[in-house]
Amino acid sequence: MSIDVGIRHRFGGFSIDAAFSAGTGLTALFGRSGAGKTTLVNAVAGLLRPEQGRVSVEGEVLLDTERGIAVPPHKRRIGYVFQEGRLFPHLSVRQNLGFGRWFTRRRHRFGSFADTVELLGIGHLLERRPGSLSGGEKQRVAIGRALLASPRLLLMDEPLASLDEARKAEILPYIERLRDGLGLPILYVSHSVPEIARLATTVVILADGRVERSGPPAALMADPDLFPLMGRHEGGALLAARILAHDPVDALTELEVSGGRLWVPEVDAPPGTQLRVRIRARDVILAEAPPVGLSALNCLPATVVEIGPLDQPIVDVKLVSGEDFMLARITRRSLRVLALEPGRQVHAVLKSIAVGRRDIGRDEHLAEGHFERS
Amino acid sequence: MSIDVGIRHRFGGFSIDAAFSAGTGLTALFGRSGAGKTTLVNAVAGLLRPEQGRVSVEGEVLLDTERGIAVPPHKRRIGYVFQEGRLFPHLSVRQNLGFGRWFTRRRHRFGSFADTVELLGIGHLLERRPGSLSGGEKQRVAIGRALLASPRLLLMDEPLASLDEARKAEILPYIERLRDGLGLPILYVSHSVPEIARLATTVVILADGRVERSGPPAALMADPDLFPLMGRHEGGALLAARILAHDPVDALTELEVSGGRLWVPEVDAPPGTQLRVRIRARDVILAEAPPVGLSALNCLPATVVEIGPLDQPIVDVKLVSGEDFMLARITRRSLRVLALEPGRQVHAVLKSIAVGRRDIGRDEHLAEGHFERS
Amino acid sequence: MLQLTPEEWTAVALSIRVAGWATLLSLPLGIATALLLARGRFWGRGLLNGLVHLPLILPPVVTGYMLLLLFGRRGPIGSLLEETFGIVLAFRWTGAVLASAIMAFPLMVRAIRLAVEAVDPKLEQAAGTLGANRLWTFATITLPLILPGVIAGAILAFAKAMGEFGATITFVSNIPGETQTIPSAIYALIQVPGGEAGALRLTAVSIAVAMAALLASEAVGRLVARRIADR
Amino acid sequence: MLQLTPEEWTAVALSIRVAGWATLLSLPLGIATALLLARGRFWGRGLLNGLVHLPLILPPVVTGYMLLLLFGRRGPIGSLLEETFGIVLAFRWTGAVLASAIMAFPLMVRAIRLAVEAVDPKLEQAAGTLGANRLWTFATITLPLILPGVIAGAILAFAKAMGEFGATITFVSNIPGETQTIPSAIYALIQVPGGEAGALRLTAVSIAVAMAALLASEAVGRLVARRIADR
Amino acid sequence: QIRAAEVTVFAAASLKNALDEVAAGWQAATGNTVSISYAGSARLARQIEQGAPADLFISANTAWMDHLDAAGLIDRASRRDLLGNRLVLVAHGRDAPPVELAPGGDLAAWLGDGRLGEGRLAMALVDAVPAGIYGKAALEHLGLWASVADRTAQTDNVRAALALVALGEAPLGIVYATDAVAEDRVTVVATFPADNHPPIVYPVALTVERENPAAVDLLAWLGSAAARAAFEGQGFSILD
Ligand SMILES: Nc1ncnc2c1ncn2[C@@H]1O[C@H](COP(=O)(O)OP(=O)(O)OP(=O)(O)O)[C@@H](O)[C@H]1O
Ligand SMILES: Nc1ncnc2c1ncn2[C@@H]1O[C@H](COP(=O)(O)OP(=O)(O)OP(=O)(O)O)[C@@H](O)[C@H]1O
Ligand SMILES: [Mg+2]
Ligand SMILES: [Mg+2]
Repeated sequence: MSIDVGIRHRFGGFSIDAAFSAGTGLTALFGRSGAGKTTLVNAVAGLLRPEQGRVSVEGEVLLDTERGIAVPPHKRRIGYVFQEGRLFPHLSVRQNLGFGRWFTRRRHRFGSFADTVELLGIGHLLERRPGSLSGGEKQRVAIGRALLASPRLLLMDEPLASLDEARKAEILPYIERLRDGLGLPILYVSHSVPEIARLATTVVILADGRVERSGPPAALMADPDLFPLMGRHEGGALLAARILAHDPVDALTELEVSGGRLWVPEVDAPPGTQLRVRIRARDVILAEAPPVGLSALNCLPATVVEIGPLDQPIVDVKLVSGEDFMLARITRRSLRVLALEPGRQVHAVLKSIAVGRRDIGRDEHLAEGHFERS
Repeated sequence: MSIDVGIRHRFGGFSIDAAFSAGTGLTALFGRSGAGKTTLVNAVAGLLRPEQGRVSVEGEVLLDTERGIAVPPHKRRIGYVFQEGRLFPHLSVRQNLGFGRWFTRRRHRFGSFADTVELLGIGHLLERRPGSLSGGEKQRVAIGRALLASPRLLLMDEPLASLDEARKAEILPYIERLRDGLGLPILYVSHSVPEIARLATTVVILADGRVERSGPPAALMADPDLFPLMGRHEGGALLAARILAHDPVDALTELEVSGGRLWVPEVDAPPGTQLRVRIRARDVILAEAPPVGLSALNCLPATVVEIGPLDQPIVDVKLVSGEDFMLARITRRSLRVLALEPGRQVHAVLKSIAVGRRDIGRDEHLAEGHFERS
Repeated sequence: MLQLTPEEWTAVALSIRVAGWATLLSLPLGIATALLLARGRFWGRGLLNGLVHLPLILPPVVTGYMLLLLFGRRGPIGSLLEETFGIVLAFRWTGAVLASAIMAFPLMVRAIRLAVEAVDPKLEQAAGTLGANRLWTFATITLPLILPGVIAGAILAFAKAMGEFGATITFVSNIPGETQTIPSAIYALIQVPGGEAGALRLTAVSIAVAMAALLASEAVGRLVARRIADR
Repeated sequence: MLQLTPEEWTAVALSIRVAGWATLLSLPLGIATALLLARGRFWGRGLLNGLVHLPLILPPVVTGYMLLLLFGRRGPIGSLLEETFGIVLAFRWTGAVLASAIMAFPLMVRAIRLAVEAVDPKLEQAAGTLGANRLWTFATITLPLILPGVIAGAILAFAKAMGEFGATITFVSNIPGETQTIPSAIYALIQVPGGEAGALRLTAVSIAVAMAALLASEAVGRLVARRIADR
Repeated sequence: QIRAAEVTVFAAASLKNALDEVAAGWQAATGNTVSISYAGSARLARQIEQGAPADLFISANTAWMDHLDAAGLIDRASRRDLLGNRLVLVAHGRDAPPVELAPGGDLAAWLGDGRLGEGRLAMALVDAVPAGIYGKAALEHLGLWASVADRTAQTDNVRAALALVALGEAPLGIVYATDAVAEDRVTVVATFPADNHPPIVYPVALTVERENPAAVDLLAWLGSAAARAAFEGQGFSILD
């Protein structure tokens, strides 16, 4: 196990008692405001000394209150992107970025200064002081600072919260590269389901200081119970997929999923690459027969396995398509009109472009999730 | 005109030269990180004294550098939810919330303390000091503090950025009530297109200190040029709609739009209410004929009027349906398969549930937008 | 050992009274000066700053002598005060208050000024947007936030006033019951043989009083600091 | 008017030297003490705090006398220093440095301590997560952030040292060229009728020197503060 | 006036012990009260110049009394020399052998036994404080000043000089006889002949601006037998 965390701590009116383990990859901490996410992350970083707890990263015990072990923060080699920036006001942006590099052994270093600056679009700010930066600029510098310390574990507390979509779209693939290319374990706090769906290897859902659920994102995202927490329109299935071929003419990529084939907007990876594809329940249309004359390109045969509670105006229909589960959200009326019931054969219709760039992530890990889930 | 802003100012490497007017309602400032949104808002609040500029709110001139007028901030009666909280560290949450109320004449007051606290879910924090609040808790207190000062203009700089979806969903309708019920003009900075689409009466798009576009959200959201800025999957049309009837059995509401009728998840408002409905381009499927046996309930006849640049793998097809423009995003392949071209009659197919709670806003103003656009 | 003579007790009581008033009376002016120096952008800021520091730089005798020249009964300010308000400072305990206050002023101002400079103007701006004018903002935001500095400044001033000797004895002489503070009494005692024991006792009392004040101020300071700490 | 005698020039030079060294040498200890008092949680914190303030509370003569008792050639510390390091303080300008430093110490410590208390520990934590140990964190984060306080403390100490008289003359007496600082010279002048003019000249020089130091420190302080201000 | 019934005396600080005793006697005898401000003569004289409420001034030297006299601030008719004092050479330790004061030569030679050694001669400020002024005059008279001029340790008051000798910081010091009497850590090794230096006198006078008639009475009391006994008890000589 890559990260192993268990802490118990009490503030005035709030108590946290949470434990989780996560393999390599990115572990997303998800939960409502005040659920204890930052508290947990602080304990991992060593900034909070919990009353009781154990933290280990890649086998090295960083905290064990019972055995009296508490590695000080500066020896943990944990990069932390704080929720509130915490840039050093007296240092220039360049000095802020370089701060951690100073203390990093050469052999541990990764990522070049120039590349990071380029990626984050902060090249023009290098000589400025943090005081006059805009909110998003501060956040980007904070990300760069943590990355350039070349940590062996990265903690990110809502790192993209105040960035614009375009900037997010630039940074997300970079985080993927860190996760997969470098194998850097990441603990990632976010309220954004698209981000988590795209990035997470493991999702830990916190509520009121307790771990309510944890597991591979595919399982959690497809769990209608959790829809209220995530915002209903974000729930859905995560499918493991493999690139079959590219169609350069239409700029589409054909994927193989267990239930058939999908055409999605071109993915920049060679055939054979394993991907994860998020299919939102809201995007899935169910049809009695494969439709014709429709702009929606994808149609997967599927079987209804379960129908969500009928007292809701909107119903989540669980399908199985190949080996994968999928979800479709439809109105109660459509359910009636199509006379859906468990066992019924249907076709799941999906627009290609419903699968956006941010719904497709590279993934070596999802396969594991697959096995755990079944 | 309700708000009239024009400022020119230069920092070291950045210069802003922006002017916009907005009627009543909510004016959204939209733009990339570092575009100058906070700078503009600061000038309106009186915290930044621009080199040159004019600010007037509801006819009252607050700033006019030429005439040497500069009303001090405390006389402007402008509530400001800062991007970084700025809670008073030495006061309890209760005292923070009550701070502005002190200085507000009784006849100007609106909103009760208890209701605001309840809405923001900060009742259990009242005796705490801001220092130990979580990120989202701080943000909620900051919102409450600005609201309880009963301002005549509200500035909100990314007020919901670090809140979870569920909390956002609770606060958004409240902001609508402020906008419509109280007629409180609001200047709202956000990176979130769903928020803007739902709330904005006017959208001002800033880029590099200049106003790139401004106008009613319907027009801007449907402008493919702006898709990159907004994140492609958020663009689409805003339709003015009116509630026709409710279907309590299926918990659906029937809306009338200029091109036909739409079934959407039940809207909590009496028949006749004017609404705005956002139809994302990504959710619209084009069909040659009205499809059958499909779970998608809505189908509007439409005419293709324009087809976006064909060198892109994904094409935005502009439709007219009734008096309204709509957008559909489809693959180039579908375009070819369906042989779409301007003038062609098609059917726009849309799932009911693709129109989520956050896509439907109350609206007295969109009608205006309608006229301006044509 | 703490068997003080009545005269010594008088000196102790007087010292506390003088130091207390000196601290109290100079506090508002100290805060105002600190604010001016920290925030003001006016011509003569440097001059004011220098003036405030003068008593620190000058040997106390010189300060005392200058006070005597200015505030003495024959001095320009002293005679004015006496004529118009009937206030006599020279050779009165009130004069001792003035002397201690002036000697302690630079310490007080520095402490408060440092605190003012540490206040984030963004918070004051926030108070402004909530409708508080400058005065209210000062009372509800700035003042509470600089309180630790104010307390530190006050305690420094009090301690300094308790120990002040040179300027006081030069300005208001050493009249028992009126202007003889602990340091003056100690001085008189060590000018003659056999006075050391008395000097020692007075020193002990002086330390005790100042320490009590110090401890109290620390306790209050911590309390205040804890309330403020945005951590 | 500024026609000083050679002897007076010597006193001026000596005063600057003494005040300069007193400030410089006590600075590290002042910072350390301020850190201890602001951050430390140890038994005896109150005692240390009291001890630091003592020179402020005590009449300077008493402080000087105590220094004499401890650091004189016959004093326990004085004799130890002389035997082991060959350092003699009594009747030397080095003794004047010690006396001024001790008298100025409470002022310096208070200023620095206020600055330390204003540092946000969250920034130090952030430095920790980036791999900086306590020492590095201090050097790269804490120290730069408290610099305005350090400068304020240093200038207070320098000014105080320039004006210090009572403790210095009691401890190291008045030896022209060795321990006769400006205040001693001024004191001597105003003890005799008609010495005022001379005293005035020296006072003017003293003010000029201290003001120059003050202005310089203000300038540096502003520069530093501007760099730090996270506004 | 603050205390109508109270006589305010400004007196040189070295008189404290004796004068406190005399004042107590007068208060007991007359029922009047007296309040005495002890400080250096220079300070007191300047304060009288600035209108201090003193009825009676006792200075430790003639210079400041002359100064006030010239300024017309004292009742010239009431001025008289009240007390005299002697200047002594003290050495550290209980039983240092006495020395013979003889003019001429080097201080070390003068002492004959190298007692000053590397040490310093403690004195009050030789240009400012009366005891120092007298001491320097005496040494000059004996032709010794040149040899000790840069070996002195001068203090702001004579008691501080005494303390240096008492603590052994300085082996020798020049102080008043009255100071040396009660300090058992020093030995008087020589007494300077009175003609070696200007006369050490403590002049007394009523101020012109005195407001309390009882001051005249107190001035008279200073010459009484009881007062004499008290002054002599502290080692002062009575001059008139
Ligand atoms: N020092 C403290 N004293 C009392 N309560 C505290 C303290 N620190 C944190 N809390 C409380 O613990 C809870 C969890 O805080 P935490 O910062 O971990 O929340 P979070 O999950 O990060 O929330 P957000 O998404 O809003 O940042 C909050 O309710 C907070 O008020
Ligand atoms: N005092 C200043 N000196 C120099 N540049 C400044 C100053 N204040 C702001 N800027 C720059 O002006 C630009 C606009 O800043 P502003 O805070 O208005 O951005 P913003 O649109 O609010 O961005 P964000 O979404 O990241 O908060 C930024 O590039 C910022 O660095
Ligand atoms: Mg948090
Ligand atoms: Mg901003």
